Amino acid sequence: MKISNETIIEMYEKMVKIRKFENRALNLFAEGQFGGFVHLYIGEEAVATGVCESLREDDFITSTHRGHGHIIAKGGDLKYMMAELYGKDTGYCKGKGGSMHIADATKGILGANGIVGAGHNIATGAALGIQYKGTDQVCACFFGDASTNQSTFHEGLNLASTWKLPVVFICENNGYGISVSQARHQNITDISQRAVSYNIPGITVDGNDVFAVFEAVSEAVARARKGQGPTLIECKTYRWRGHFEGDPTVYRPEGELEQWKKKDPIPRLEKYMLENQVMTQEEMDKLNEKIDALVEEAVDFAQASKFPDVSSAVEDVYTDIIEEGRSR
Amino acid sequence: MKISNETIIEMYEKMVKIRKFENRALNLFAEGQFGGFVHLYIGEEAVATGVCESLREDDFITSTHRGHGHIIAKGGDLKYMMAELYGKDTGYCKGKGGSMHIADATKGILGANGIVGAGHNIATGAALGIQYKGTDQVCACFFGDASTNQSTFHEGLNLASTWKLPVVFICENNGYGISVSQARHQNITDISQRAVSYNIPGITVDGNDVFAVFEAVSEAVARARKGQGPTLIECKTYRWRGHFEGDPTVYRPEGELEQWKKKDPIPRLEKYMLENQVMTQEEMDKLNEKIDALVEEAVDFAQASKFPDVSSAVEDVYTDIIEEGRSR
Amino acid sequence: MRELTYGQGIKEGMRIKMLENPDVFIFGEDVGLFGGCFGVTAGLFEEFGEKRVRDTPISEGAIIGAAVGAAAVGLRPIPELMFVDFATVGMDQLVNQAAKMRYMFGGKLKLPMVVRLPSGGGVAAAAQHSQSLEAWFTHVPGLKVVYPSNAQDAIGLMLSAIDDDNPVIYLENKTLYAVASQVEDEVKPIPLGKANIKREGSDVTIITYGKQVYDSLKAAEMLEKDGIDVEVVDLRSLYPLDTEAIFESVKKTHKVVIVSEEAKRGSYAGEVAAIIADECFYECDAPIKRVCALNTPIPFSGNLEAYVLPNADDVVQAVKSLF
Amino acid sequence: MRELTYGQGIKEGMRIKMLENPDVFIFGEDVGLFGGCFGVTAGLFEEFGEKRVRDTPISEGAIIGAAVGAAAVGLRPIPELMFVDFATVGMDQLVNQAAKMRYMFGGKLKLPMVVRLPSGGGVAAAAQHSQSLEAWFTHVPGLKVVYPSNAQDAIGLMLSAIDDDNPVIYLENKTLYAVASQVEDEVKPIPLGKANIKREGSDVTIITYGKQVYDSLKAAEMLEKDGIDVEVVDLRSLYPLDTEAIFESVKKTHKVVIVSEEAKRGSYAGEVAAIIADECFYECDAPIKRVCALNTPIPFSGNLEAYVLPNADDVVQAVKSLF
Ligand SMILES: Cc1ncc(C[n+]2csc(CCOP(=O)(O)OP(=O)(O)O)c2C)c(N)n1
Ligand SMILES: Cc1ncc(C[n+]2csc(CCOP(=O)(O)OP(=O)(O)O)c2C)c(N)n1
Ligand SMILES: [Mg+2]
Ligand SMILES: [Mg+2]
Repeated sequence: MKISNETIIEMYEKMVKIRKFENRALNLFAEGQFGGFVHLYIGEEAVATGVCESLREDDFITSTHRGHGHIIAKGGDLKYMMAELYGKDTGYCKGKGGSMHIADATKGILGANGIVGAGHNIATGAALGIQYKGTDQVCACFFGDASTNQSTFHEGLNLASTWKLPVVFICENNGYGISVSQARHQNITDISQRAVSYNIPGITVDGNDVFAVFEAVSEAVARARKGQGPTLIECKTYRWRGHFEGDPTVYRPEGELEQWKKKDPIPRLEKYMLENQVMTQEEMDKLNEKIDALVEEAVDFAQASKFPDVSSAVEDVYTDIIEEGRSR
Repeated sequence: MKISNETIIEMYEKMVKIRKFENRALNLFAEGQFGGFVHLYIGEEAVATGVCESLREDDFITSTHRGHGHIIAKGGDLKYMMAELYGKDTGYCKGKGGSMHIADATKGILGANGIVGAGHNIATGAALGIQYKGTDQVCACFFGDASTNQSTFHEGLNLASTWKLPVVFICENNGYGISVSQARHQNITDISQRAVSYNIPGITVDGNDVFAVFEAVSEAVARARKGQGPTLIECKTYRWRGHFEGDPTVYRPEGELEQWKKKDPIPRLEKYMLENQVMTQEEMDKLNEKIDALVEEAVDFAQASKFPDVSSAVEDVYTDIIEEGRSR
Repeated sequence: MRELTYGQGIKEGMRIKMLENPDVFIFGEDVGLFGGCFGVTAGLFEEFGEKRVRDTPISEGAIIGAAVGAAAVGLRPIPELMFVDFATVGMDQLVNQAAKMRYMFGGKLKLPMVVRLPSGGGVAAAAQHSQSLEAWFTHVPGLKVVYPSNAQDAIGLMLSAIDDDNPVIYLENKTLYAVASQVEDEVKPIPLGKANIKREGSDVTIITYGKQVYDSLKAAEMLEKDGIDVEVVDLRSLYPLDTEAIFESVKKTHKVVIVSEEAKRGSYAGEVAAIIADECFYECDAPIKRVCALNTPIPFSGNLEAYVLPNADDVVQAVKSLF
Repeated sequence: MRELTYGQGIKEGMRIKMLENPDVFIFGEDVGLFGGCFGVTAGLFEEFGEKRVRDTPISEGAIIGAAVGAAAVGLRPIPELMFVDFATVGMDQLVNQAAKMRYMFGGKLKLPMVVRLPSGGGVAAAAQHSQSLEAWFTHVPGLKVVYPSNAQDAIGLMLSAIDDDNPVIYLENKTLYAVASQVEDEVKPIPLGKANIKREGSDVTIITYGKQVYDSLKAAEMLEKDGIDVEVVDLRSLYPLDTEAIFESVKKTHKVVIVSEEAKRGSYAGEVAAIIADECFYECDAPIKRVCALNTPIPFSGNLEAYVLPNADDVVQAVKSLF
């Protein structure tokens, strides 16, 4: 598959954006600038990027608790994301959602989700909606290795395969569900094998190779658009940080993280771009600076924004009913 | 595998017992002798029989809404079963359960169940209990083809395979979940394929061939007893009656039932027994009469029994609390 | 006027909206050719085809979850579960997704969906097929909950529920499906949150809904003979709740009995009692009574089930205890 | 006496029984080496080994369902879900299996299991990790429900819960895990169904449990300055419920405020109010008040969450409204 330079640069930009956003969030959280559960995507950038680059703007995604990367790759705005981490009024969810619930319907982002596995059925439902309306959109569904043991994985893939729905299931196999390694949470090594249960294509790719992800997903997306049904794609990768910020990661074998850091998807792509004259070092540096500025702009925006007025707490439960507040 | 004549005769007896019990229940229900949801096992007798014949008395089973056959095959007493269908005080559940909830802990029968798929996790839990206690018992889990789309199928098989629990999963593939044919409820033909998702043995057998069932399950039971974990066994069969008594079965293609009636597991076994001198026709006739008498005895017992006193309605919710009754 | 059964009413409500709006569609277990476990969708498959009346595999989580996804991308699904008891399997999708998504996302999404859930006992279906679980749903911010008692309300509430941009739990009592009643030729939508005074009276207010409307009306007739003049309020909509109608009635009668088929402990009937005990306390001159099912699972045997479920006699007794 | 945190109390209760009875064991997500999401099981894995403190895959249905199966064959499992919010995923196993099996089977089986469910908000965990769902569990015949507020009760209730032959829902408030309190050297089992009078008073009764015990005691102190003498009842056990203790207190004070962290609509607090409004009506001389969370999902942002959850000021205001 020939991938255009434009596409490669776009992917590079997304990956760096994710990395820098996450690194900044990490520091801000450590400084106590905001609280809550924050699950970072560092190390896994090639997955979200390769997937979302295969999608159109009018396609949908469902995300997870570890959603920042997916949202950035699908076109989410760093400002509104950062403001949401801060719980500010200007955030994507007006401060009601926080890190685990960022959504942007205008970009087809059906939301991060705090329930492990919730996306499997929601993505399937979105794909049902697409099929019903007869458009050629698709929905990509992100989920972790450990979520493939959840009830919803089976429910969603079964329904999607039975009805040949346009959904692409993306398993981000980072080897762990919190502290439990894959070998201890399931009896298989390649999760793509589970495609057999639904008689759909299942494929395992190197999740740190953005080209491999992009190619596999592009093919699956093409199948889905043509009405040929879902695909299960497993991307093997690794999370560099703890499960959430604050996790002491006692469960990691010594040296494991270091091994994976050597497979960092970003320098790997940089090397390719330099070798193949996709970008010069100078251009890359410039792009990095631009992204640094974007991230700082996001932080400034978030910090300058106001916390939501408490009166807003009783809004948005329904489209038409505003609940009673504390004043009563 | 050499199967002794004694075993063959025992299996024949069980199959006939199930058939005659079910046919009698069918008539009694049609007469309006009792109500509720009654799901009959006619046509599928070889499955329950082949499975339970592979088990010891101290092994466990979980059953389904279509449980009569499983319970008879595991040694349930027709009298208490029939009394339960009538909702009588002498029934297995003192009239509280009815057809869908018959259980007999003394025989390892962990209960019929009205929730499709409930057995997958309960059987897995029983197997966890067995492994924990370190005995060499096993648990057999019965379930239908359509239940393999339920969340619990995946949860149960995943846990059982991960922990190598002594459970044998028995899929009774009768081609339908109520009115929905297998081709319309899942994208696969052989459900045994789903074993791949858990890296356990999966095998499909002719569910109308009691020997085939017995052999496959015996092997799986032996594996389980040795600590080698679960097996998924799919038994292809067919239910002769509607999903429940009263179902007009509009969804059946013409001729389908007739085709399957030709594969009736009972005459098939009779033919084998005669050809191989396991039993003479006379002996078989005698056995059939004996079973007729047993079934009639069960009906008499049920009819002669009393309905439970209403005061018992508030008992058995807890081991120690009796709830308030209507008198309050 | 014409006569329709409750089941036909539910169907008519769906059918009207399906004819009107191509985004409305039905799916669930055996809703197609089979016509639904209780026959409610019978004929719709033939009329609208498989695209709009679709059989699903047995996975309640997928049914509700797919409805959430489809609603999120702009459709108006009507998922059906066969029995409310099976909501336990799709509870996450209902409670953590459907009910909360709009709020979590800062109001930037709407989720129009109507979840049909056949409820209640009385058909010898035993503990796992006979529950009344309205108390769970009414406890969940983000859900609306309706429970019609007759064909006309079934239609009117269905029309409003389908038009609503929020998830609506539409509870149906399975013993009422075959019960016929008079229906206007052209039924108008009944706004969610409007109770219906089924019988005016001055001595005591019975607040109820669903099947217990009939038991309560029967009890009212029996009590009339004893000179007790009973007002019967059919809530129809459990959330939003028509507290205005309730308070008005209590202000008139000063005595309340709440009747529902739920297990009494933790019942929705208790919520109604609690609201009155707070906001209408000084209007009450007698204990606020609840008549509910006993605190047991529903037993199979007919006489046990009849004993556990509330009936008109129980209502009569409760009312009399206030005089 | 010694000082223990609430989390340590929960652990001590489990540890005592694990030492005493080899049939008691723990499983759940990350309960092993990781020590549990809130650190409650920390050290137990090292002490008892993987057989008795077992990490599970992420499938709440399998966790509860396996507990049911294991209990049915004679063990005494303690399954843990990370957050009560995830009970939605194992709801069928809890409600249709664990709670009903004994009854459906005519009393011929017992199911001893303790399901640990961390509850409540206040940690900026947003809508899907902050709920209080006791109203659901207390509505289900066949379940017992406890909710300790301090280390000593945590131990005592755990000892009784593990010894109980029925499924017990053991709710824990996650903001209390690190709160230390005095504990007797040897803690005795606390029978399920016994409330605890945390503060005696004569003017008004506050009925509460869990975290709101602290808010209520704080409110009582504030009210003392206004000359209102508050009695605070910590229910500890939500089912069975100590109605005797409640009625006795109401007979003394004639005024009641019920405080809980649940969404107000359909709350367990409402059930308590309903019981009083029926069985103790004539003893009340003022509206029965509830102080609960607002009827919204729990929002993320700190100030919104604080506004939605009830606090001592809200309790003070509710109490004052009665005078
Ligand atoms: C239903 C449910 N169960 C448990 C959790 C707690 N939890 C949050 S993330 C997580 C691990 C998820 O692992 P995986 O799916 O592999 O995704 P990863 O975190 O590795 O990206 C767990 C157990 C949850 N949020 N929802
Ligand atoms: C959770 C749940 N969903 C739906 C039902 C309704 N129901 C009862 S049996 C059945 C079909 C089951 O099909 P299968 O598993 O193939 O078993 P079979 O009846 O064919 O033996 C359905 C949908 C149920 N009892 N429980
Ligand atoms: Mg993972
Ligand atoms: Mg079947």
